Amino acid sequence: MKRTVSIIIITALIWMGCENRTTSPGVTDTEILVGNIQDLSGPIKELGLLIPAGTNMYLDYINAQGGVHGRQVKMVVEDHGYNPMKAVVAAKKLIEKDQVFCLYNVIGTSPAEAIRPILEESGVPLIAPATNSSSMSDMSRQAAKYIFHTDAGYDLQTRVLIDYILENNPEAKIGIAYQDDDYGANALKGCAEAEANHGISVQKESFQRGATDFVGQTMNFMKGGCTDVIIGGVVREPVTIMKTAQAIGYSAAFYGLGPTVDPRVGLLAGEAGEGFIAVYWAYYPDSDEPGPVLYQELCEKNNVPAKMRGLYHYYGFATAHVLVEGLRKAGKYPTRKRMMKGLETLHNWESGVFPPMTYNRNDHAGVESVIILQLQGGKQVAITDWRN
Amino acid sequence: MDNLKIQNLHMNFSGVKALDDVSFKVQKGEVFSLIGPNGSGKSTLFNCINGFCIPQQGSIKFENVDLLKIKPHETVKHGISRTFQNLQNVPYMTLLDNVLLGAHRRLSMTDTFNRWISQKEREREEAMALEVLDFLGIANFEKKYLSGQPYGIQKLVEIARALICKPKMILMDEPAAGMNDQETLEIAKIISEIRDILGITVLVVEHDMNLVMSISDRICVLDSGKILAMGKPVEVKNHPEVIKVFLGDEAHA
Amino acid sequence: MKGRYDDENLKWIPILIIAVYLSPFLLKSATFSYKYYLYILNMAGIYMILTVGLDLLSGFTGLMSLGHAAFLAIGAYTSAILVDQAGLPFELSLIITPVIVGLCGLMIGFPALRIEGMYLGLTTMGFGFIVKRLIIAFRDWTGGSAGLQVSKATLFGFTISNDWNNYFMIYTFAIIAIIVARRIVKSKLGRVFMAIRDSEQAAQASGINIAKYKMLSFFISGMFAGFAGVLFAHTNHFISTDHFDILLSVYFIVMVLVGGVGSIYGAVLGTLFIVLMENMFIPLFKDTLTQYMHLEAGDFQAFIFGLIMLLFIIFQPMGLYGMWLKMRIYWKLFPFNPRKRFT
Amino acid sequence: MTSLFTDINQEIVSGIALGSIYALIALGFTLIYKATEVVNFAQGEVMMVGAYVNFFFVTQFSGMAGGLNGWVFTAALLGSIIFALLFGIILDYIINRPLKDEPVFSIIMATISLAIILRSLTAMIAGPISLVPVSPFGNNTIKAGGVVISVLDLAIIICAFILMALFFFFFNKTRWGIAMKATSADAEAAQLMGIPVKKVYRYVWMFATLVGVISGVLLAPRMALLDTTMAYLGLKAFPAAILGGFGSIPGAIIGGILMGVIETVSMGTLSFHFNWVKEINDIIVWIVLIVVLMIRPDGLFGIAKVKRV
Repeated sequence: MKRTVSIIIITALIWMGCENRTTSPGVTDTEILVGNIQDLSGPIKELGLLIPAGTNMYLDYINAQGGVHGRQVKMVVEDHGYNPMKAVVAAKKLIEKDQVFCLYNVIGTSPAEAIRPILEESGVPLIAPATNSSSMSDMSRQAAKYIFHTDAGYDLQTRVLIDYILENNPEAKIGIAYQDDDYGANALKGCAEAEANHGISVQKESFQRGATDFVGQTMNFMKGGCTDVIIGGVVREPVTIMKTAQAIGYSAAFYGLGPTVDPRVGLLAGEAGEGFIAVYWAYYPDSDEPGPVLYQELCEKNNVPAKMRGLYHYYGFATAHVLVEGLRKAGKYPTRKRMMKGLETLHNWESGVFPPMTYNRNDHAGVESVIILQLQGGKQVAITDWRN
Repeated sequence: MDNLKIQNLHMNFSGVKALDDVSFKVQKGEVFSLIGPNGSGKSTLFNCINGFCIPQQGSIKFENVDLLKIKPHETVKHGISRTFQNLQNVPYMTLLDNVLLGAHRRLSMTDTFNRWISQKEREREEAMALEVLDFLGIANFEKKYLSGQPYGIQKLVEIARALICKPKMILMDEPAAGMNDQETLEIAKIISEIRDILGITVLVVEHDMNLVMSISDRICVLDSGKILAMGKPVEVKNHPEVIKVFLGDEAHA
Repeated sequence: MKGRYDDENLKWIPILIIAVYLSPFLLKSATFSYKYYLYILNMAGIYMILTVGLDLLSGFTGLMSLGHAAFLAIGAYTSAILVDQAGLPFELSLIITPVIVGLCGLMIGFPALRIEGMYLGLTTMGFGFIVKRLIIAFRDWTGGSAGLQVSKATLFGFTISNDWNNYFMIYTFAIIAIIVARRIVKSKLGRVFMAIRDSEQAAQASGINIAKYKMLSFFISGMFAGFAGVLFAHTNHFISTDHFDILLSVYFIVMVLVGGVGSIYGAVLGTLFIVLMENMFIPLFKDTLTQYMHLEAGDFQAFIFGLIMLLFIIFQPMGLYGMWLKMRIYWKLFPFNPRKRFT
Repeated sequence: MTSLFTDINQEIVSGIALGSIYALIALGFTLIYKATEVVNFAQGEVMMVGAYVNFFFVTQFSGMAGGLNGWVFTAALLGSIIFALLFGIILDYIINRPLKDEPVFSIIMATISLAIILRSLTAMIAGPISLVPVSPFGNNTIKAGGVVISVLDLAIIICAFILMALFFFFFNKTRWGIAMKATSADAEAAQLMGIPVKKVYRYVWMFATLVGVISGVLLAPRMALLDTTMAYLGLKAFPAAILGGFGSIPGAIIGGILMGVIETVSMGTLSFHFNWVKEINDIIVWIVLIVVLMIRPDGLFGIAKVKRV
């Protein structure tokens, strides 16, 4: 009894005496450790290589400038192979064993969802999860206050695209090809919103992840008389659908969601892809905003091979801005709480890569507007301003 | 008194006649042997009695039960058990367990849920299994796994499994196949004991003529699905057709 | 006659059980990051319940199943729906869910009456795909592809909230499951299952209704999987279709195989071995190795895993349990070499 | 509204093209199963390895030749074929021989672990970034009777049928083929009859990897991007192989094509008219398979094995 009391008193004294100096695990005088869980062996291992590479490029740049408050930012990457179970193991390992300061950029919706309970249990924030599921930033949900979302949801992207289509052609008959998973489910959510707003009905066709053949869907769009088709997919889907449409003599305008903004779409689709319109939630790497310019500079400096440059490498670079800003806001003696509080003070923050971002107690959504790009001569060109 | 009654059995395997108008009766308490060259339909006949094959035509009655109407696993209920030509037992189970498999029908499921409830029942069956093993002369092996045991013992275990069902009739498919002379003698002794001591009808398929001649009460000779001859061993032995087609040299040897 | 059931060396069992309950305390005193290790052990505990059931089906009855992840999924989702949406207490779900999953087992057991071996394996694999699809289709209840948050388990008024409590709950149930499985194997039912595996004819000739017992085997195996599913849902607090990949079914079979087909202790050992190897030893190995050379870590991990599996199957087809038995017999009969003891 | 069967021809033709891919993979399964009774779960991975190897050869040779032309593709194909034959020998040594008499269980697991090894090894060597393969036929398409088909698809269909005919002829008419059949029926007896069983196994694995590699070479350009997920197509070829009846060569081709057509039509016309079909698009092949197996437990062309008592 005596011992317990004395321990409590001593702890309280320490806590009172040096409140501003206490730091969380993962922070030493020279280093801050950040955990990242990527898919290194599963279906999207390509991203698992590219995103951390992009992040590391930016972190190296920051560290070369002296780091954050004199501390070098170091990132540990773990693998989950797109298996939520393994993601939980990796998160436990990072938090309990490697003692990271915060988690950053856990890729995939189900892995990110799976580690929610751990975030709540251990009080570790998750910065910029690499998922476009808008439910991530839904503040009414469990552990949402530990998650700082950056990506614009697919629902938002789909809604904006449909708005844009109807603006240019009020008579348009719209079709959407959606992937048969969470990606597609989110796109359909946005689609339903737009349907309600405009009083239209959208023709929906599904495909599976990894499908190679899209004749059925393309034929259905043709039969349904769609003039504008939105494709939710990554690279193969828009390319194949556009090529198939060209082959069977079906002419429609094609649109894509975020992941289709990939230089390989233009490369592979060739003339069939000319005029392809897609949305994105950051400044595109080719544009001359400060962020993309820095990106180009760093890529040149670090001799990043051409096949690595592109959407996902840039994405890692971009989200690292939010991470570094959060670490800065956490102050000279960072704790996880201070970092979260700091991020919540951001108001219309200009990062140079994202549109103005705002976080506050009731809003962890981050980017809430998107830009529309068009493929012109194999290059993405912005054709609108930020919309939402 | 008729025990097994087979009438006008016809069985076709996609054009090949395996059984062609076979009919015979087996009396209670006799050893009835089926002989014939390979492919003459002996095993098929066994399979028909056992319910593994369904003949196109004919009837098989055992003590007024129509065997063609019941499923293979129900034959045991009506008192017919059998052994197989090539070993059909469970290698990774002890001898005792292999024998107890035959007592399946008499053991209730409570054994699984609580071994104390079914203690008596189990002890009774295990004692009986031991008795059967003792009868066959392999009582000391009961805790051994079957997989490493010699062929002769494995064969005997099959017979034990058939005996523990408390059958009225046993079908034995080549009990002496692959045995040496010593073991064959033993089998012959066991078969006659089964008949004499236990009073069980035995239906045997066998190639070893010495064995057949020494133990059988009656013999039926099959050739390409047809009955060639039937009767006491001596009659069959001297039947001209049989000598011509099948026994040949052996009869005079 | 008494003592046939006790012919094995049972005196180690209480010691093992005590060791199971003591090990978290040891872990806690040994390492600061014990929660991470406990979580992995918990996972192994849940999978153990399932693989023991799978061993009854595939190892003992000889019916190959490549769809056990689907049973786990049905169990997890059923329990989540029953507890969170229908408001049933967790204890009741612990009883009802396995029965429901067992009935699903009967459904897939029905084709098993006609389909055999290879075909059955692939049919159950198809069943896995179908279940995954149906979970997405019933999105009003299951949350579709976005997954489902599940409440914490409440057992007789106690909320089981962290890895520490989970450990004791899971391993209590795992021990019960192992004991039940041992009972099944050592009873009439176990004999029937093995007879069906090794010789259907002999089984039939002994009066065993093969169809009934094959279905029963699927039912029992389904019940074990459903039980594991309940624990899975309420200790992970989040389930999605990504959890129940076809690869997971394969892993379950691997666990059974590595442990030694047709042995309950083998399934337990195999599960522990695979889970620990995949989640602890290979990452450790990889971590030390990547310090010295540059590697694509994820693929390297998968490569090592595949290699160990292949070597195991080629050089140790009897599995871990067989290895242990061989070793035991070797020492028992030390000067003589009983090489042909297990052929 | 258009009627139910408008444009179904196009879907059927595309389905045949898609099905031919499944058929080619299924043919690989079938060949191995026919002679050795091993079900090779790694056939999809063999195909993927073939695609990568061919890609490697194409880039190497085009570097040497200073551009892409017909000769480059031919040389690369030849290189891939030689690789396939060597690869088959290696697989025979590491998978088939040590596991000859093991139960089905172990063999399935062995091929699954082989699949994991091949997939991770490929990714380790080639890197995780997707490659962009080039089609030797470009983007050319052929139009006939209101139906469009790309030259690449046509090549796949023709290749599937040629290989089927070749192997069917081989197994039924040549001495080696009959030896292989005999080996599958009873390896021991075959050995006693003077059939070199070891050689038979080696040849069968060589054939199977050859089929796998050729399908990989053909399929890669159709995938637009080449990565290790290509191997998952192997899983989709399983229902095809079973539907046809494992071990039947025409069965593999017909099963594959049937599955392809069912898939395309269900994604196209069927889901256009019936909304609920969209929910079961990717499992429709499995549903068809289970229904067929319930009626014919050995597939459409499979022959039931009679077990002697």
